[in-house]
Amino acid sequence: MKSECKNMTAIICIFCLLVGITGCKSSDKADRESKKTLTVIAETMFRRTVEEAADYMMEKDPDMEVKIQFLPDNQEKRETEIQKLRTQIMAGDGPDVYLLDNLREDTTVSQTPLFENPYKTMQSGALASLERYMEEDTYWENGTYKKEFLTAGQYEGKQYMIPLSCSYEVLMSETADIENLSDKTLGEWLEEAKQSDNERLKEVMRGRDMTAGRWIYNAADYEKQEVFFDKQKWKTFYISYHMYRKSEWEQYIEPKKEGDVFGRSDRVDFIDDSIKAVALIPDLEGRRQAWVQAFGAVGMSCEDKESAYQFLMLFLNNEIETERSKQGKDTFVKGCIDMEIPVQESAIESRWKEIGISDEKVQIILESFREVEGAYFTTSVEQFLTNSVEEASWRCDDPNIDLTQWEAEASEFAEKAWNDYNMLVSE
Amino acid sequence: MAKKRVWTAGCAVLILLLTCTVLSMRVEKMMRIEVETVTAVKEEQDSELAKIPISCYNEDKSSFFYAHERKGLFGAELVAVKKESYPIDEEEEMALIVYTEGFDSTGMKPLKIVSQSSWPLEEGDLLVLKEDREVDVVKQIQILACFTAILLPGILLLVRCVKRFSDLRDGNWKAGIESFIIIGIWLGSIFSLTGKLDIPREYLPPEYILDIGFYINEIQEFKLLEYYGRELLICIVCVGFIWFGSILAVFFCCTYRKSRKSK
Amino acid sequence: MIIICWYQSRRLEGVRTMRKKNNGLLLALPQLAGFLVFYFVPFLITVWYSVSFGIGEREFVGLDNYKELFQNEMFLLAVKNTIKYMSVTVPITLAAAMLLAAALQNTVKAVRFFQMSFLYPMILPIASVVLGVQFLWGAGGAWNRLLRAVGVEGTDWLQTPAAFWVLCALYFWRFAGYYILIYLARLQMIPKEYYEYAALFGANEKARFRYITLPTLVPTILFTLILSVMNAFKCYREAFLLGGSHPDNSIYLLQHFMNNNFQNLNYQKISSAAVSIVAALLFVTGVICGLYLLMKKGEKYG
Amino acid sequence: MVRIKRQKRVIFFLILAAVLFFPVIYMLICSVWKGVDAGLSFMSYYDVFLESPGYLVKFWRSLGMCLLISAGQTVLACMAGTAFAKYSFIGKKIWLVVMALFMVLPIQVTLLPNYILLEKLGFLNSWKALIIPGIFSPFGTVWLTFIFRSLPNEWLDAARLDRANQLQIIRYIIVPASKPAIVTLFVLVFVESWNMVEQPVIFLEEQLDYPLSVFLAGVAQNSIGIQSVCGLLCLLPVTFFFLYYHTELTDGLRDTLWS
Repeated sequence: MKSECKNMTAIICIFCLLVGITGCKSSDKADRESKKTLTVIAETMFRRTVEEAADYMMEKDPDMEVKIQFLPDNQEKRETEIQKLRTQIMAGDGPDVYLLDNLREDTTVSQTPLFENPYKTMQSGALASLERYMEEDTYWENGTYKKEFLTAGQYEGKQYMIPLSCSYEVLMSETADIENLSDKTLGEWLEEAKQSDNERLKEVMRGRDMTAGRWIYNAADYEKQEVFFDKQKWKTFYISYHMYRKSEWEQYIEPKKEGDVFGRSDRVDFIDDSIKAVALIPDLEGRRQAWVQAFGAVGMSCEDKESAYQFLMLFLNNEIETERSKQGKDTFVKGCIDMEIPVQESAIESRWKEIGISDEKVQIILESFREVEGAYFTTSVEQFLTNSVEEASWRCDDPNIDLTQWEAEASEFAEKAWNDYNMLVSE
Repeated sequence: MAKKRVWTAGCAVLILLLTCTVLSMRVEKMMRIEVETVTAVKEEQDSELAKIPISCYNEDKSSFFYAHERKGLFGAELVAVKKESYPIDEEEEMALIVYTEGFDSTGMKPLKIVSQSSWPLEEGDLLVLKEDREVDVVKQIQILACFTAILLPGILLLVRCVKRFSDLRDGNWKAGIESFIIIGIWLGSIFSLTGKLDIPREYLPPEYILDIGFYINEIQEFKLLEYYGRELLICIVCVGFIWFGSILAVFFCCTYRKSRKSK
Repeated sequence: MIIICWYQSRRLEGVRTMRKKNNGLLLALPQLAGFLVFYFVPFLITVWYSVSFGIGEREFVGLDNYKELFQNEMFLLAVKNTIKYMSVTVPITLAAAMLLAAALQNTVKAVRFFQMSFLYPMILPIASVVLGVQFLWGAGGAWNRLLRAVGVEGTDWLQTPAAFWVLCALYFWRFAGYYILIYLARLQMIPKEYYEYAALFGANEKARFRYITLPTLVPTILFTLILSVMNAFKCYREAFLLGGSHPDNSIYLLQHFMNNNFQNLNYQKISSAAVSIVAALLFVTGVICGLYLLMKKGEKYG
Repeated sequence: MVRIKRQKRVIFFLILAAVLFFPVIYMLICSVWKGVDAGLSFMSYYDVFLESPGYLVKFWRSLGMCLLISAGQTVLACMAGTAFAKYSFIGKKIWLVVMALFMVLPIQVTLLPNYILLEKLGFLNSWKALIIPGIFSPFGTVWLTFIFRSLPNEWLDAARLDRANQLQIIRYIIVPASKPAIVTLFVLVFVESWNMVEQPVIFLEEQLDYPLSVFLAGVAQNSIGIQSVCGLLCLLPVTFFFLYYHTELTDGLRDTLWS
């Protein structure tokens, strides 16, 4: 009998040991806050616009509280913060609204993004589809949003991500004789640059190594799991580009006039009065596309998706602007979340008018904006291509570099890019 | 036999690491660079410009440092952060900058811009606000002297306590507790003594406290020997006396124990 | 209900032996309870994640995730590579560890002093390991300089399929010491009398190893087999630092697949992959235990 | 003939020693060597030991955590190991197979469910989140089961004659008999929990609470010197354990049991 009761006491003490360890679960879930909270995750460079939108949202809806978390700039802190965020998202208590910046192909500027590959994140079910709210919203009918950009944020017909700003490269020439370039491919532009005496065209073509990831736009379709990256075309262009650059380098003495450089990569917002015509730089297949810079999305685990969508749209519709103009105040949020190129014509117009660009130039910018056929998200492969080609082109000026060296480099980069695209698509 | 030696070696390393931890806390506190900070002051009410002293900028006038508060291991600490900014123009010795540059990224909190620092700053250096206090060199020398004074007897005591520590392994608790107490006293005394030390940062080397070369030419330069020669002499004598006394004490109790054991 | 009456029936007919039935439960209770709470419940969560989709409120989708997983070509490549990786590294490491342990077992005590250094490769910080590997096999590394001295043009080994052998060498170097220690700990417990007794009957070194050391090691070998699978997954940080998140096809392992999907927030794929790994291993261990029991029924010893 | 045999063996072990001690020598060089131009400098030792208490405080925290995990796991493993090896209870075989299998799950898989579970238990952002899952890991139990199975049962029956209860049996018969295995288990679990990187990053909030291993896993090239010094710091406890338990590890069964 004695051993029985000894056993019982032992069981009881072990049991309370385990309860002690696992107990102490403070039931903080009990006092459900009365206020609805909206958690937002954003990049530090959107700070001013996001904070102003949050203040506006709290004014409009008093019992709504907007909590903003900014991804740190310091690389190490950002790494651990993103690791933690990813676990929280998958565990189901991630943030409600995402306002993120896409991967930039220039590694000196780029930071690790929260969504490594936006296309894959859309497949993972972490984001909520926004069709329901977009039908009710009048903005999509009478707003000037460029509908082609929406396809970048769609997967299986559902809209998961909304691009908020984009970026594309242009050729800005002082003389108006570039109409004949409008429907040509990048390869033909290179031939054109060899004969033509348009200094700006030569500079742009010499600077192609700065954005080598953009030689073929949108090289993979993640939904149909196909890769359009044409290795052969890429290799031939690589070799002809380097031969052209080597010949130009030998004749290049010093800039003819102030502002001329050896290689140039322009964007529309560098426009000034001397520009007469603007032409979008095509890729090897002759397509003209922009790439998404900032984009917004709503988390699947968000309880109040309606107000999350409203908050997201504050950066597109001019609700804040009209409200603030009634109160006589000025606002930062003018149809765009950051200083990249806005995704709607009304915002482009208002921004460049404010800077004081003449109407005629603004029309040229809008003209180039209408020429854009679509947008896509940058991935790590474009980043790899841009860096490796940029590095390779630095060696272009020492004399003993010859054709075989370029061929070897070209096939190595193209092979790796093709391999990585296939991995990304089918993973 | 080997177990005993390993156990004593382990305790010695343990005590060494504990002393290093305590010392490093004090060294970090002492090596904080003293700075004077200033905030961007608006000229007139509505103008967009503000004035800060020229001395805030580095040589090529491309950036200035500001003291940023962050949560450290032991409470809040100030750290130097570099900020890019270019002065619009310079009057006699004040620089004109855009008002918003004097504020942090949220635009509400004014930055504590470093105008004067005892040593050239680098990113991530720990800072402390300079309060002008009268430094009593004599007192510092005395504290330093008694710090060195307790070094030798302390080490001898520790050696004895490490031996006693090994008895703990054989199970007699009394020796264990005693050696714990000795270690506690040793660490406490180091901590409090170095705490009282209050040497202004200019007299300490730029970033490497054991930089003997710096101390030597500092003594020659300020000719400290002439002014404080007398106090230095007294302290050296006391330290010598204490060290000699402790060696004697150890020698005496060794012979006493040997005689007790042989009886 | 069924378990209780099954349990009662067993108690009644069991002869009351010296060892009472079920008195071990009390001893094992804390470990079993802790294991249940901190390892079994999370595994159930993983299984639930692998059969459902979405984040926040998840809806049941049955085996879609598994179907999608086994159609995923990268997953099949990763499995093939991992099996090849393990079939190369595990036998070599275990065999080498066993031979070294046996050799070290009855040597001069001073030599045993090195026993503690077996664990040092495990403690070395990852950054210096990668630095060392790049120093040896990197583009301008020592290996290439040696080859260039001999006249052969050295390539950057880390990008070519040869990186696979670099990874195997890394695994061997890092975990050989680990297994030697485990085997040594087991061999220490064989009383010396067995060996002296065998020596009496004129058994030479090889026979002693074959008939005494090996049979006692069999359960530990089974254990280290499972351990080596666990450690293979631990080697992913070096592979990740050497080859990046998308390495050469030859060293694209399961860990890369899981890590990339973790980055892409696609937890369904990881959980279904994990559950299928556990199922495969369950099958493999079942087969091994079957063989072991068969062999054991053959001759009784130990 | 015997002398050649011994020489062969000594050479063999010299090579083995060189291979095994290479990491330590390599770390010593890294901690002192500052590149071709800078030459030798002890700055990284000064940085770790004297300049700021950050590294040492992290070292104490890591040491405390690893000791707790290893001690806890060894004690539980001894108890559960004897239960599995010597006693019988319902479903013993199934438990063993399930435990062995769950050791294999890779870290990316177990990270998320553990996070969910610990969040429900309220352990997040405290040392409990790292230590308690470590204590209950099945690694020790499965291994000690294999080890204890080889101990003859007669010893237990003899002890039972003197009416020793289960804990006394473990304390006086089983643990001394398999001391090499238990010490090795203690050290292996210590090293295992020393290299924990993913869990602290996910379960702890502030950067300051992270143990030393998170810093050691950083790949920043400029801090290789400091990382090597911290690596050497970690060698101290492991070396101490081995030297202290040297006799048990080398002499095997005969001396320990009857001494």
